[in-house]
Amino acid sequence: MPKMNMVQALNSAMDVMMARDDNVVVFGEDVGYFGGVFRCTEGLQRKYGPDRAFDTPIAEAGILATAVGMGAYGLRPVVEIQFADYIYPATDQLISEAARLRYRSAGEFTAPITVRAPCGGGIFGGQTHSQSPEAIFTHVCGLKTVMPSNPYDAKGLLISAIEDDDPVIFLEPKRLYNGPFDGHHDRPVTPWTEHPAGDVPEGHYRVPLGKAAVARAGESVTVLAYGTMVYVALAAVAESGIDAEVIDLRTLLPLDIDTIVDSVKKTGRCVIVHEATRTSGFGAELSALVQENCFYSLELPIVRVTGWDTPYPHSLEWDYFPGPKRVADGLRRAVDGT
Amino acid sequence: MPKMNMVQALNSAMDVMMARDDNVVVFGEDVGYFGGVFRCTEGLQRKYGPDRAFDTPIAEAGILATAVGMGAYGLRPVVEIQFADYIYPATDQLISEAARLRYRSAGEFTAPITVRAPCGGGIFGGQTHSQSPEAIFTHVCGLKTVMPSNPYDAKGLLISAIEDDDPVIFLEPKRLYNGPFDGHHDRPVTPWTEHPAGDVPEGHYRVPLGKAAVARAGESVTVLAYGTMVYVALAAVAESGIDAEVIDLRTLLPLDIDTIVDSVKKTGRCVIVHEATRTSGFGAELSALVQENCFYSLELPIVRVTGWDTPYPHSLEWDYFPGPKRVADGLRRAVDGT
Amino acid sequence: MKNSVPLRLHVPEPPARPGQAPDFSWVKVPAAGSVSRPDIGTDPHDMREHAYTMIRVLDGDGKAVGPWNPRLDAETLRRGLRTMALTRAYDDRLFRAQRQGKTSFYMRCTGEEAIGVAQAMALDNRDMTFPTYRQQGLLIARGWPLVDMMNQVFSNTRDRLKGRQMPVMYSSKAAGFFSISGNLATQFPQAVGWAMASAIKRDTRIAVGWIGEGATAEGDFHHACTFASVYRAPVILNIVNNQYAISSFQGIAGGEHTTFAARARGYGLPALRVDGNDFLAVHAATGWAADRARANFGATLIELFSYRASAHSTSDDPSKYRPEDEAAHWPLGDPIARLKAHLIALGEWSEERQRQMEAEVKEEVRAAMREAESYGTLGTGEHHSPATMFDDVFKEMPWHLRRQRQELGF
Amino acid sequence: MKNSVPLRLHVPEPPARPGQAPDFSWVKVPAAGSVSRPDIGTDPHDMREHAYTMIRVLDGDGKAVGPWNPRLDAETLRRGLRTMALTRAYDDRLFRAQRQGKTSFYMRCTGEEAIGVAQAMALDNRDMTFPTYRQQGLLIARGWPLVDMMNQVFSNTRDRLKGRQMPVMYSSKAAGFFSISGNLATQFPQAVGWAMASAIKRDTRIAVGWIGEGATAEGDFHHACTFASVYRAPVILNIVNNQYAISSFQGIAGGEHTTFAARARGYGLPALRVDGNDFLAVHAATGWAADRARANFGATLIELFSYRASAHSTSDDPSKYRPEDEAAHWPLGDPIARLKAHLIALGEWSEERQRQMEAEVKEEVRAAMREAESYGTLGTGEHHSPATMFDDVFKEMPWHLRRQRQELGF
Ligand SMILES: Cc1ncc(C[n+]2csc(CCOP(=O)(O)OP(=O)(O)O)c2C)c(N)n1
Ligand SMILES: Cc1ncc(C[n+]2csc(CCOP(=O)(O)OP(=O)(O)O)c2C)c(N)n1
Ligand SMILES: [Mg+2]
Ligand SMILES: [Mg+2]
Repeated sequence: MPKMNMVQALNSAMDVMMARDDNVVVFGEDVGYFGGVFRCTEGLQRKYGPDRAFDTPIAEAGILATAVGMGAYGLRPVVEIQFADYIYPATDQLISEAARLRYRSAGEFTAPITVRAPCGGGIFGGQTHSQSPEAIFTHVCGLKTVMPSNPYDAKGLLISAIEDDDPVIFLEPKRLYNGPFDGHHDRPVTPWTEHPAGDVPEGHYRVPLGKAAVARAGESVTVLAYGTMVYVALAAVAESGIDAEVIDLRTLLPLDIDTIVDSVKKTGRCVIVHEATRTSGFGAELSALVQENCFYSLELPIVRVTGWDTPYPHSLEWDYFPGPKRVADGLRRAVDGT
Repeated sequence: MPKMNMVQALNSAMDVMMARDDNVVVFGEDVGYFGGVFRCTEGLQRKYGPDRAFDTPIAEAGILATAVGMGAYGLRPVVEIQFADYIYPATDQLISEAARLRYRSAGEFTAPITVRAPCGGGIFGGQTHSQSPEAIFTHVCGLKTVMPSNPYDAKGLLISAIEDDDPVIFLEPKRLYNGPFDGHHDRPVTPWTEHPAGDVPEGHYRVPLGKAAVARAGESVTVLAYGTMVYVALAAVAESGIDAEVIDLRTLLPLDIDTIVDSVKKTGRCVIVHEATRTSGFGAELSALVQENCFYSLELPIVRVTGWDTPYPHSLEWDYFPGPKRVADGLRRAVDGT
Repeated sequence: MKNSVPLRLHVPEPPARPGQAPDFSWVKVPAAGSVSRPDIGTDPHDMREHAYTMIRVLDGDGKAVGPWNPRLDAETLRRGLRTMALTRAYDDRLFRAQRQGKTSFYMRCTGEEAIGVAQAMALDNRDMTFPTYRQQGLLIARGWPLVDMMNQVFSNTRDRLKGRQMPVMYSSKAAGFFSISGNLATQFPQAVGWAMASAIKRDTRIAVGWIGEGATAEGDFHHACTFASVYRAPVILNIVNNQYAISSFQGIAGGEHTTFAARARGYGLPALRVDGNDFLAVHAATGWAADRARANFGATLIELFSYRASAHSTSDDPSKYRPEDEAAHWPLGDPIARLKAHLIALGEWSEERQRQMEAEVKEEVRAAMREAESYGTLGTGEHHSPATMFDDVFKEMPWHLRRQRQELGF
Repeated sequence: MKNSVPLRLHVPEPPARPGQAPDFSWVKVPAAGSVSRPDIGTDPHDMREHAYTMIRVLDGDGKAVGPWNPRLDAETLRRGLRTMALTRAYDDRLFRAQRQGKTSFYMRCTGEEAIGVAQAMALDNRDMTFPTYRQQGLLIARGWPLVDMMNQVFSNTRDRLKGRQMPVMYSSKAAGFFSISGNLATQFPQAVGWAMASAIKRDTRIAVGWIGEGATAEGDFHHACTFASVYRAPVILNIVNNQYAISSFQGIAGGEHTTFAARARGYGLPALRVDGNDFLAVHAATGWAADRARANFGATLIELFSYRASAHSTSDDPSKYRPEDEAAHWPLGDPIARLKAHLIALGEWSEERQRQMEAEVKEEVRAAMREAESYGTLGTGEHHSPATMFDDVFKEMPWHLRRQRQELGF
């Protein structure tokens, strides 16, 4: 089985889908000849021609709007927003158009669009190259939101997203492009080539949307995480010696509620981890759902470990990033209440 | 004391501030000569001249962007977004600019902007004249979010918002413009003139941001509500006979956590009500905060009564709207767990 | 500082407000037939003056003159006239229906009927349209059943949109009529995207978008023009300049210093500025742009110069911001009256036949109304089951929506 | 259907890719001095050709010719030359510093120095600027301390922005330099808002905004032009066309079918298209636009035609998308070399003095570098306390941020 990093896996997913379905088109800023600033679309223009993989003007709203029009025609646009921090200009086309089209036309018109965007910090990108805006999209009915944590899932989830007939926000933790970064920024990252999840089949396969994965089975506390935070949580578990069950949500909406509820009912404790700012982050919804569904099983308060409610600062990013130490503290608080 | 409905109270707040501070300017679509589609800015252009109260091109992003520039100059722009549903084109200027300016310039430049927008359903406005997008703004660090529930508060809060040196999203429940609508759409609404909160002083006064109000004291369950839902909750309390404490949050961010925690610790039960869609709505954050701060006092699960996770439908809006019956059911569930 | 006169903010003011005499002296009306008709392959730079003049075909005597005369046969002209009259009758009836409490809201296109109708007739029925709420004429011209349109306006049991959309937010894939959005301008770049898709698939169908002059201020307008220019998309981009955006006259949208057609100049796109109340001019300009797009010469921006003769909507009262009698002073007349005069001048029509035809269309509307009302109105409250509220958010309903539907009792 | 040739999508391609010979044959370069200089009050329509030509003052022999010659004295010219050289030396040193691991990121304006420097010199120091990340020349020309700029690039203990912003995202209210945003284009309509405020307050200061040709595709550009035109705002809107947006050539931004200056035509704004590597032309055009704004004639759109001689940023490798030696073939030369040749032609400068001056500016940068490094670099990790991370989110810190600061241990 070939070894791929996450960039190669994403590239392979688009390659496979463009080969299978000539309604799949890929476009965005610098994605054509150059292959994207993170190289995710490298080679696609050469292979499929400039009218199936092309550069766009710098107008995220224009990218989404034309994608909606193409979707109405019958294409399956896969667009790249260069950084998730730059998706805001497209908010109206996403919320008022892509997410609403099926509903307002009672199914006559749909928006089978996949919006790829690198998210998360850890590259000294400051406040405009580090954000994790997933919570906003999960509040918008009609949008699905996905965040993979490894190459195998990334390819399988992206294929499912492209085949999905509804708009999917596909957020790619850029710190995971090259390896399972666990928050220890002072240590080298093991490359995906040396990680089992770096084994990625060449061809077509799916990882279904709406299904979480248990990254680590455990008994004493449930950790709900996604993206980079999965590896930070695993590191925190190893370092704290707490027997936690770490759930990689993979899809935030629709959420795999059963996997979550079963685990929390078993452990009676819950820690929610995300990199995004805390207030009204997706952790709030997870916390609300857990207490609504597992109230009688909870032995201690649900703990949220998240990014602070500040912009992502450049020089202080490692004080902002919810690293293994902060997550380990959260685990302890969740387990013994201190 | 003069009687005012909410439109008159908001108009009075702007009038008072424009008279006191000639750095206050008011603009937006149709707000100049015409005085706004809901008449909130009526007479201001006549009184203060076209360069302090004027119509703008239809470009919400342009309205916010020019407001940011004016704020950097030293003005205090008060802009109107005709419907909260149309604020999305301005998302980037709000999130990436207005909310970030103080932080990224370490206080050199600020955005003392007030963004007024009517929100909420109940006027058969369909999905694009009914939305309550408050949750999105509460997730954005650097923004304050306010929603008044009566004329007295509306004026006092708007004055505080205009005087505030940070950007404030000021959401006006349009169903409350004329009276304390309680969700009984089949009954006439008592006008504000016959309601104590319709007594509004002519002059300058403040209702502080960040302070909730107890709309009704009670012992058996805490209801967290804001905007129209305050009156729906009061109706539900009256009709269910449950001795609930109804808290009108007034400001969502910064939140008055102490008032909430004190009440829930007293009642041991909590119902959260909002009109916005449920998933990742502000109710999720409220639920998470209550369980983090009141875990050991909670006797039963926190209940959320909200709009459904669908667009606001035109003909079915009263099936969408979380009315007194649904809130009363929520109260019962919160009190006896059934 | 070199020059220190105090700066001033210029806030555009319309020529006349309520109580003042209507003033359209600023409207320059070139003689019918005076504007040249360039070849469809013309370099936009070589036809730049077409952004500043006005293409007109019908002269004061009802004659069709000049190079833009589309030379339509009498039968086609009569169909155009009847369709415009039908559109107006439909509007007037539904406006009344709203006043009678049968629905929540309505918007008329009175005075702008030539736009939707002539353009639909100049296009191929398979071309895809991305209209605003004021192009009901498109649907009617394409023969879409009035009853189906009324069902939408009434949100009744037969409303294909299941009562979800506000009145007039029609959608008909079969008629090539894109779902109307309540959010202004969003459809304009979507039309460009549809056209790009058609080009990517080596299709022959083009896309056509409409936007109001007020909404051209939105970023979406800029994105539409930019993408249309960059990819030479086969699309027609129509700006309907009816002089008003609710209460704001066109100067607030940027009409004081140049024309809206001139926006095209900035993108290297060809522009046609057209008398929007001249059925023949609208038809001819649309045909020219369609031929240009089909021949892979790319997009055309058309400004349709017209006047919003009625209120913005049933929620609006224009007497609050413009002279009561302003409509009567509009220099470009009424599209129906002008086409009628032309047919009469041709000897192909008469006052008598006009009265007869107007009676027919009124009866057609009345009949449709009777049927639509039999399926219910918003007023009577017969509509789709609340259970349908949870459909179509996604293709498959996820667990959280199923649970919410149960909460509602379904 | 009438015409059924299959449609095609046009995707712009640059004249040359890596491995191919650079090709600038498409660049039309009018003779220096050949463009007229209209009165500042001229109706934009009467100077429309200025959007399509190119204002140039320095001819091939280093002579300043024509009506746009700003007739600057030798002292001013030498100051301009030195400031451009200082800007380049600053860029080169900090580019190296990033390579040495002293900071995370850097962006040079190599080849575009005339823009920031000449424009700053043509403006009043109290005019407010809204730059992009490529106008560091503005700050340097206004005499802002290099050390302070370096402190920001190093996010060190003396960084006034407390290490919050990525390198080069300067902010200096004292220098009339607006906080640079990582989000493209947002500052452009903000500049218009600042100008509107200045007009509302009957002030005399104008605003000046910059945007890259790539970013003109954002809606913000359209909003800036629309509001500037509608309210006749006292603002100068500069488009820096350096031919590239990261890997995308200007055709992807809409430069194939017309000039970027031509965007102004759509709004009825005056446009000046300028040789951006000609210090005198840039100075003169900026002065003209400033005088026009101060005299209440409103906004001017200026296209500064230049070339991004270096990589987009330290993260970029241009050899992946354009010919390695393309810069050497740029027809408009280098702004420093051209001004130097002019001064020498005037007998006001010499190769010897140039060498001397270049040594001086290098030393000035080296000295500033020593001092800045003494306050720490991102590499050495001396920076503001983590406690400061929670300041300035709001004017007063709300309870939830105080709690989070405690959680972090402060
Ligand atoms: C994004 C957005 N902003 C504001 C509105 C509110 N609104 C509805 S119609 C209208 C005026 C539109 O004028 P114009 O574009 O000229 O079209 P017309 O009504 O004249 O046909 C406004 C401001 C909206 N629907 N969408
Ligand atoms: C809204 C937004 N979208 C995308 C980006 C990523 N980005 C940074 S610079 C750049 C290219 C800008 O090109 P141009 O406007 O021509 O300016 P130049 O770099 O040439 O000076 C892009 C796409 C961004 N910073 N902001
Ligand atoms: Mg209009
Ligand atoms: Mg550029």
